[in-house]
Amino acid sequence: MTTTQEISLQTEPFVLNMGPLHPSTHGVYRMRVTLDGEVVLDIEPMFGYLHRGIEKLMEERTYTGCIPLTDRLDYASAMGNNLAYCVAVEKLAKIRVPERGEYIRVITAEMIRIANHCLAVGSMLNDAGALGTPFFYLWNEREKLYDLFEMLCGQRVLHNYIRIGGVSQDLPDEFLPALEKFVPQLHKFINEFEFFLKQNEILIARAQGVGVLPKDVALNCGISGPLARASGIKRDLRKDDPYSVYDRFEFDIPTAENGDCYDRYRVRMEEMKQSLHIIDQAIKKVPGGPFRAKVPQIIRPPAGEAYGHIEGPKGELGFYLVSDNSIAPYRCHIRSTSFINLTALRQMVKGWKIADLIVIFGSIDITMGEVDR
Amino acid sequence: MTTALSAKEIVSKLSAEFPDAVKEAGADSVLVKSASLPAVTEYLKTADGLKFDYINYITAIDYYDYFEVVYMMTSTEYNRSVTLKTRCETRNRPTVPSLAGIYQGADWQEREVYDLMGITFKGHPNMKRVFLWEGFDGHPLRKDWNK
Amino acid sequence: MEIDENKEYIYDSYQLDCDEGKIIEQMKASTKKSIPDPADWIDADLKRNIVLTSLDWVIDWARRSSLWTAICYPACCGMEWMATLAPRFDGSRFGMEIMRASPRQADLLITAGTLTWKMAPNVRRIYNQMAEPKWVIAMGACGISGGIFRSGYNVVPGYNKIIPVDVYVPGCPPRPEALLYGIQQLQKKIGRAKAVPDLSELPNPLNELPNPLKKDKKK
Amino acid sequence: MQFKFFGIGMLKGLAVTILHIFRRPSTSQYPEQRLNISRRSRGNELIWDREKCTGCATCAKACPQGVIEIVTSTDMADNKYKVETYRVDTGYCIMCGLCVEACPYDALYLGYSFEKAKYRRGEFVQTNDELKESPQRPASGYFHPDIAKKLPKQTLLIEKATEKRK
Repeated sequence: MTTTQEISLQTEPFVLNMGPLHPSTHGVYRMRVTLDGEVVLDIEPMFGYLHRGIEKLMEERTYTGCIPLTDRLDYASAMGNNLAYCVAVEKLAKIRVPERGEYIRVITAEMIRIANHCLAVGSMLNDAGALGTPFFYLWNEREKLYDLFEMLCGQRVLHNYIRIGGVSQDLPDEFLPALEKFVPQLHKFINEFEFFLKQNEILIARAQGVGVLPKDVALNCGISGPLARASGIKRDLRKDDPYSVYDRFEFDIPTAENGDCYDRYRVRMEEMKQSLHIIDQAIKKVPGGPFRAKVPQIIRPPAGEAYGHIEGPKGELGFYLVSDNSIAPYRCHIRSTSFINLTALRQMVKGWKIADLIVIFGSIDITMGEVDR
Repeated sequence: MTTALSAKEIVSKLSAEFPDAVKEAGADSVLVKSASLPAVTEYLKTADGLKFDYINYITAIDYYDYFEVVYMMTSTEYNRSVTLKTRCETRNRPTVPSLAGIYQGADWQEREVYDLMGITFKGHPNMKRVFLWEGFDGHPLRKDWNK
Repeated sequence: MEIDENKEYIYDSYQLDCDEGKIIEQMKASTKKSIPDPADWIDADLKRNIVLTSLDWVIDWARRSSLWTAICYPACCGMEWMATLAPRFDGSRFGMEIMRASPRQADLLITAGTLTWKMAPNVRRIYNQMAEPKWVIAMGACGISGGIFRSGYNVVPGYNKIIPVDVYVPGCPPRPEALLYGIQQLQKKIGRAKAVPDLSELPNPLNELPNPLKKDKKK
Repeated sequence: MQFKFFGIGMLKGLAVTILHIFRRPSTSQYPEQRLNISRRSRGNELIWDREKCTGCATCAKACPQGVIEIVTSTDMADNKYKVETYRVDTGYCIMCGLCVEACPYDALYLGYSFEKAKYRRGEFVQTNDELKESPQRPASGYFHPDIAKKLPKQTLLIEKATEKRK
């Protein structure tokens, strides 16, 4: 028999609807959160608020005409998507890329990784409560990269630069000197930023030990990228399945053991350093010669299928292409990193407070354009 | 290096374990009967020397005559990958057994295939639309779908 | 605490999804024509009777110098919108650094990104909840016409199918400067407008459209 | 999670923030002070050269979404195509530059200017002579290195925060 006091203390789970336009969600993401007071019992993620049907649209366009569509997948790292798509088409049509093109691709892919991690870390800290300051510091670095991208291809965000068989235009004369000037600046900035946040009590309290993702769960869910590496899975396609010319560079794969939000932040900062290391090596080695293989605007790859994947900034980004020897892909499936990385969110947030839910969600680093496609 | 495991090797292992599961083996993929798919993946995931513990993607292709469902698994331990395929011949309510119990990563990807291609996964705990709304007419990635 | 599946307090998620689907289908059926640009119907009224006093000027100045924006950045253009607020292009120089999560406190809606049919009722709801006077800037090709996704099965071809748009900023995505230029154009327009416009007398095309969310208002 | 001296981390952070006062600002005061944008900038309009165009419609085929509408008639006297209408909806165009890349006669350019906000949707549709190059509509150097050389050098945040336009 329950006493009056017990009845008055009895609580019931209630359902809170978050999204689709929540300030802290990274895009139009919606979840139904079942709460007990402040504690998250369960979440039900809901997508589709940015489902634009890119896979269907690709079936109506030529292989080259699909490149602008891939830009808009993960708009925080457009260059990486271009690269993944072109790697898949080259695998399908068996096109070889000239040396100079490969080096330019490596440089741009590493630049976009830095740009993406700037946004990822910045918005995670923003979600953790540091409204503004660290985000703007990192955004300033991203702005410098935007300048360089604009010099390359004329657009700041959606680059549409990499083409099947190389890149669209050669490097401008002033690009490599500017990049050389940028590398030490970013080194200095990363050191300063780590000094800025390393011992910060608030960050440690908000992030350390929060949202732990165990290694076996991560593997079972198909998690990749910095999120998996923070959980101790040492898997990086740049080493495991080298595409482009990545086997010629020296770099480490930073990993961590705990798999909490703080580790994800640390892994991303380390990866930025490694990317700078790769850029350093690549600048010195850029060869002369053609930057693009002779590929016509409209190509007809032989019938067949190919899966090309790269280690994008967020993880394994792959394109599964089926060709029927016509000018447009018969079917194109996008193995989107963000969508699959989100699978683990439900396990990560159970038992945490609703404020931690936002930080954990921020630490996964997703882009809704890629989740919904 | 993530090389697709030569089909011969895997077929020899699979046919020893499941005599009538493998229909045909291409250069880089294995076509299995849909009924024996969960058993085959369970074996691939746990057997020594294979350990395909990471699922890359699940997708489906509409070939008009049949739907082909494609799975790609990777063994992080041995660093190689395999592509499994299965077919369902009917256009009206095609069904494939679900892998959501074996790989958690398959959960949402199967829902996505159901949403866009209209293939039902039998045994999936929460088989409903993921991107489009309930009441959307048809499955847009089918080749015969029109606005 | 564990969730008791048999109890009533747990929602039926499938039923909720079906309800949402019905609203979307209703919206899709009711928005066939695009809403004419407000520039047309406000100009026509201004020509008829224009009375500008100094008080009007002060009110207009106050309005245009502190445009607070409602949060609505579904896609790519959101990156450039963030860049507009970031240090390099510092949106706070125009008194608009504040982004309001509540549409009740906002008077500018910058639609930065692709609008899908699933999202459309939510955007209409945000617009309806904003207090008068309110303005809309359609940012980017997707906001103007649906852009590269216009032929997609789930994409609304332009925000002007759902809400009236005051200023269109082309680009995919527009540079932050281009957006700031669009905001200045809007400020010019606000300066020209009557300070206390009686919008009910104007031929507001929104009043003629069936509103699928009107039910909610009554509650 | 143990701290020897609580508050040290936050003081360090504050020190970094205060040091930013003494740095050069990175803000560009946009309407008064303008950045030189990239020489290859893909501005928000398309520039079409009537003289060079032969009406082959390669641009219309290369466009991923079919923005370019081109109507031609055959000129029997000169034995070539004559372009009657060339229409672009710049509110629909995404400035990907694939048409410029595809044009075999260098008759297409992307614009260099970007301040193109309009009050009306209909003003974005541009036809024939509206698409010509003029001082208000300069061409950008995207895929035209000869034009790129003449344009002003891009302002970089790495080098200098802001620069005034001449």
